[in-house]
Amino acid sequence: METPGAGMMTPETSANLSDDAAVRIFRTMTTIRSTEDRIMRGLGAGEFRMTYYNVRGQEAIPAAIGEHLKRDDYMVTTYRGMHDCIAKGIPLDEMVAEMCGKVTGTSKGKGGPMHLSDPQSGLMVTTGVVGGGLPIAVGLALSSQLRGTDQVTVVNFGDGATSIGATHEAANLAALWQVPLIFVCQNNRYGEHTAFADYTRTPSLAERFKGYGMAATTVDGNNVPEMFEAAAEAIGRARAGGGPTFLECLTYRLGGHTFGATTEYMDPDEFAAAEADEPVGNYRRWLIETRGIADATLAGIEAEVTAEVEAAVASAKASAPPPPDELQIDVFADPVSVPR
Amino acid sequence: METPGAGMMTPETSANLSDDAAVRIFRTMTTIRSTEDRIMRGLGAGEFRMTYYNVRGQEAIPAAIGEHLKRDDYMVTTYRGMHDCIAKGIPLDEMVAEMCGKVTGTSKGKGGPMHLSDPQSGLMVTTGVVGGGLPIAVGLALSSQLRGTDQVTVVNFGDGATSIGATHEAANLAALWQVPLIFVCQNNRYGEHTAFADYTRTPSLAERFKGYGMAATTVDGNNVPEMFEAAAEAIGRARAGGGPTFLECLTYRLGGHTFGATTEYMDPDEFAAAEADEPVGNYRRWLIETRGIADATLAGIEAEVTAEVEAAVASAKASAPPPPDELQIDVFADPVSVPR
Amino acid sequence: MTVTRASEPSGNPPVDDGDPVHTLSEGVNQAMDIAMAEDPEVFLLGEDIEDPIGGVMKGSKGLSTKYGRQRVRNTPIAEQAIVGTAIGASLVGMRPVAEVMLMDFFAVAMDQVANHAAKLRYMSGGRTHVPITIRTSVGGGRQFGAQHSQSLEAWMMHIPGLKVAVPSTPRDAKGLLYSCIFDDDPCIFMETMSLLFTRGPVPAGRFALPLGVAEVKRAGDDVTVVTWGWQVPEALAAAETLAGEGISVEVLDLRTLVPLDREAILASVARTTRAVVVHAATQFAGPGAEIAALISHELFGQLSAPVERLGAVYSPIPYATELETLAFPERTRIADTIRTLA
Amino acid sequence: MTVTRASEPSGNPPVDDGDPVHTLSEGVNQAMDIAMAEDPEVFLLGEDIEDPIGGVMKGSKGLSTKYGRQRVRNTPIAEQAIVGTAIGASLVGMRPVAEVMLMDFFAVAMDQVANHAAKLRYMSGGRTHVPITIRTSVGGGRQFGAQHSQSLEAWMMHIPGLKVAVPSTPRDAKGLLYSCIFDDDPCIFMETMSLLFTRGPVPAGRFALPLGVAEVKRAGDDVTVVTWGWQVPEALAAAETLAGEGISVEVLDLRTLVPLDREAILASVARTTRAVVVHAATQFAGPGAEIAALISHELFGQLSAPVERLGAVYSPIPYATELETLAFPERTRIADTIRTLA
Ligand SMILES: Cc1ncc(C[n+]2csc(CCOP(=O)(O)OP(=O)(O)O)c2C)c(N)n1
Ligand SMILES: Cc1ncc(C[n+]2csc(CCOP(=O)(O)OP(=O)(O)O)c2C)c(N)n1
Ligand SMILES: [Mg+2]
Ligand SMILES: [Mg+2]
Repeated sequence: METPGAGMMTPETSANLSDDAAVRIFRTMTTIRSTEDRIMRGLGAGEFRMTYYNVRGQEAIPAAIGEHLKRDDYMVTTYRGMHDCIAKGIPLDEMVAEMCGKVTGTSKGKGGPMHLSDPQSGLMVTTGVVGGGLPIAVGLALSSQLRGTDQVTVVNFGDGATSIGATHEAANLAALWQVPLIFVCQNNRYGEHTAFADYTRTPSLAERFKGYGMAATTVDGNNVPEMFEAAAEAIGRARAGGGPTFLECLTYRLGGHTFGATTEYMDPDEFAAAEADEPVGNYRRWLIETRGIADATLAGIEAEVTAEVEAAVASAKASAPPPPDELQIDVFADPVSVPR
Repeated sequence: METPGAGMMTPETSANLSDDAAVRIFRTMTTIRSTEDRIMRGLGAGEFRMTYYNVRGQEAIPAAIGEHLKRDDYMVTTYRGMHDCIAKGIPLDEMVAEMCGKVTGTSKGKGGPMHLSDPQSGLMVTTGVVGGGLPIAVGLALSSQLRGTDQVTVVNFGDGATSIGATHEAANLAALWQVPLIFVCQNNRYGEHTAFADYTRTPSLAERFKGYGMAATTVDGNNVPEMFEAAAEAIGRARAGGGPTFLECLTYRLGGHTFGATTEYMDPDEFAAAEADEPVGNYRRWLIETRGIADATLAGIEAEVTAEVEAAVASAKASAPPPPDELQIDVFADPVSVPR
Repeated sequence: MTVTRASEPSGNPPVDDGDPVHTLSEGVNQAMDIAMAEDPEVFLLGEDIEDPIGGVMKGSKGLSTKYGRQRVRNTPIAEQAIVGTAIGASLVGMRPVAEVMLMDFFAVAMDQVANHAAKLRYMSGGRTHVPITIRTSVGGGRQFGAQHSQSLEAWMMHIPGLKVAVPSTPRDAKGLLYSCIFDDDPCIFMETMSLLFTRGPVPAGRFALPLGVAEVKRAGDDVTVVTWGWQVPEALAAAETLAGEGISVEVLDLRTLVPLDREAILASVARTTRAVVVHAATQFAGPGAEIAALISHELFGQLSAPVERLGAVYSPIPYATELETLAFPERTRIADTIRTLA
Repeated sequence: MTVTRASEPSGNPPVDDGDPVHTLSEGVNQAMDIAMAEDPEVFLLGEDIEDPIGGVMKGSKGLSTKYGRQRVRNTPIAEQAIVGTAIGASLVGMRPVAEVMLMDFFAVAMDQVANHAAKLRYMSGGRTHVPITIRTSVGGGRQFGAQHSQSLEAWMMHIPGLKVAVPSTPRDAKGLLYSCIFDDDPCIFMETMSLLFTRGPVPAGRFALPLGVAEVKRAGDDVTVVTWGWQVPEALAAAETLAGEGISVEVLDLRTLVPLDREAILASVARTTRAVVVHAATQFAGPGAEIAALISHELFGQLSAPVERLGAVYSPIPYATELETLAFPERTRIADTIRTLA
């Protein structure tokens, strides 16, 4: 495979990316990375328990997209969506608390890591069903169109999700109605334990999605400036009423399907190459070498972020589990509707 | 729209179509047409009752395909599939009896017009669920691949069925596994009461299906020689292990969604043009004028067919409804498994 | 039709036979029309729902003409997209009314219905909720065959988070649908095809019926028939026949299965001490099982006879009329069953 | 574990504690291995079922290596295609074993399951049939959240034409799966995750258990617990506790829900006169409702107490352990319920 991120060193691709924006993106990527590192450390040490879907390697995608989103724009993501949630601005402490099943979590501990949502920050749905979020995203985008706002909706999903029916139905309908929706396919090369070439003969997902009559492009999802430009174009088009875009963001899953899962089916050389070129470190180098950002500035951000993450974990750990009487709350608005 | 069938007058398109084959195709098309005419007459006169899905205008597609199929090839179709069933060779009397809910029907009257099937003639499934037949067809085709036979499977479905998830999942899997399957999309321009352009922005279905990594072409489904050639190529490729093909067969539904249903949403000029160019009469003229087949030969076939159809209707009418004790037979192989 | 107000704590208005007469389909249409006029956030989506068709069962007739194609939207044949789109718009406060043409086709969309619509409020700890209504026609008794004749309310009842309404009269259809549209949780609204064009009084203007309130469609003392939808008129016909034989039958129309009017069921059966649960859904592991188990449990020792159930036989629905009429309950078999109890 | 042969008319072989010990997952694996060795028409398809993964729950471990990737086939993430492909191949005599990774994901494939697999034999008047097996893992009790913890056997039971097997021991898993694979109708085979790695004796070599034959997993005289799958060990633990209190509990493991061993249920409860139906599925409109209604009806007047039901509470399954443990039945609540009867 061509290594994602490799093209990043060409400065001309970063024309519209201001230093401020570049640094904000770095902060987001760093927050994602250090939250993951901290969670994995905690899991390893038995400090807390959860099924954790690692996002290492995919940080650049939501960080670059997030730079173009407003708080009231909508986002839908999947179980492997912690990076998306962070980029959309879910409060870190509430997010970690939810992943740990605590009452201060975004869902009072009743949803868990696969069901993070926080309408306040525009993160509307996290689903555990492959493809399940896409039709819902069409509806979120339609609401903006019907209400005449300039909000956009971003729906994140994996490469493997392109094989399932819901994805197809959503793409056709979004294109038909020209809703302001960006399909962000995070192509990390694997669907659970199956490689791309083992589940489709499609040469290019972007080409396939053009078939619905919508704009579609393939972008290096580990290349921040490229991701930034592609997101700007797609989101700009959607805001302007130009309809949906499919973005195939090439990246690589730097881990197994979940924390602790085997990687034996992954090509070791490919994995090593991707790890050597991992986006956070890569981007950090680029900021210093190409953009002339001071190492100290970045180090300062890293220190702040580490402290924020530590604080979030501490507050999650200090928080209580949901009380028993929460069991049948939130089934219906009206508890008396619950059958006895 | 360009009128289907219009291109048929060019003789060079019929190089491989022998006179015998051309006449057999005429007989099939005539059988389809006269069965439909007879059923509609019977329905109009209250002679029998059923929900009838008219096939007028789509006769050429299965007639031309059928010429390339062997009895042990498999076919799957939809509620609007009487023409496909006839072309695949379902006994006419059993088919009509089933449509009338009689015990001599293919399903003893328990399936009805939407569920015609006769494994003996290779007609494996008729489904009433849009898109439902396609995944099943992949399995039929896979069985031939696994068993190493040269059988092919043909799955018929409408243009509207291309919007539903099952169709997408089947296309991706068929291409991945290179099964001997021909996707026959009978594009009659309407999904129930909705026109093509009102349910998708896809410029070309054939282009869209190429996205799965399979051969795909658009063909004039009302042009017998063209249909014959396209089917030959697709079926030949499948038999030779070359994998699936998507055939978008352009045609026109010369009626409402069902017998007696409104056509008010259909463009009257378009409808009139298609009717003026309807495939059976059109093909008959072509056989005489371009292929020099004697009118008397065709008239003789028409007379025979009319008699066959009349006999089938008569035997269906003479047949009894299924007896009450059939109610819970065929639920399981073993009646004792049926819960009381 | 006798109507008691006993089972109507929430002030369920009485039937006024002076009300204008309409079909059940017109009742549905009125509820949507009024909801759309009252609230710009209400919109409709589904297959062939725009004029001139106005829905294959005519439920939305005239509404695209009146409110425009922005608010009455034809869709591709894609039920997952239809339901999912409704869910998404509802998450931000709109009130979509989606149509799934036939209940059998829910089978392609159950992930959106059961794993998303039903669960999002809970999975988000109440931060989001899904105020959608999904209308669907229910076949049966019309020779539509095995894939177009299923009553699948049991699937819906079993999934926590879904409300289920099944009107049996034009009046109930209007009042229940209006309440479903403005309910803050997902509602499955079942329109029985064989009742869609039956006529009855429908209150003019804004009219709401509370969800979870059964109605005694006929009062009686000897046996309670608990039923809904299609089987209500069948049960009423059986009751009429049996009245002539001196058997007094109460017909309780549940109208909604979730919420379930437990009190109305138990109050009636406690009085009659005999119950038959009748529905068009398959009897085995069907909706009637829950109700029969409930009655048998709560009224243990107070019943004069076992609770009988009458649902569709255990088989796919056959096509031939001669068999299909044997597959579903109907007035004569209901009457026969009641006789064995009384 | 006491085993009576009373409920085993079809010569269900006894447990021989000398049998080699394996996990339930190994029992599943052995059944498929033997079936594939015996019949070249048996093949497997599903997500990640090939080695080195061998299925995310390891059920097919080693089989792609042994039989090749023609007969053990990884698929895209497309459950409609997985089930539909199995159906198609089965129509012409093959015996596919499809895997749907988790039962919750049946929601995307119910059209193939309920409208096609279940109905094709009937709709074709017996000219075709669908000898497929669909294996699926069932979550619950593992903090997988609302979309990965559902037991949906009630959906399957309610659709005429589907058989449903739910083993609770490695031995039953092997014997039942083998029978499902060679059964001529569609079988849903549920593998309870929390039991997959429990160990027990498994007969070596070819081993079949008849479908539709319940097994008394523990004999008793005072109360019958009717249960299956996950809840069997919970019920046995409760029975053990109660034995110490002088309450003799019979634990009847249904093993299959369709066919339903009605005789075994009624025979046991007729003797004990008290019954509790326990399952992991949601209690409301759940599988236990059918069984409770059946017992209450058939043994009317012969019961010493109302039939109790214990299923999952009416709510999506919560994530936090502290709540999830309250959502499902378990030994202590089962024991408490039994005490109220005895
Ligand atoms: C409908 C459905 N089928 C199967 C699964 C099990 N599953 C969970 S994640 C996953 C792989 C998804 O791959 P991809 O879409 O590429 O996303 P990634 O995990 O790589 O981010 C599968 C098969 C599921 N959650 N939903
Ligand atoms: C899943 C599903 N949704 C809706 C329907 C109702 N329906 C029956 S036929 C039809 C139109 C199908 O159009 P097309 O695929 O073009 O086939 P045609 O009728 O034109 O042959 C619809 C929507 C159905 N049968 N199945
Ligand atoms: Mg992936
Ligand atoms: Mg069409």
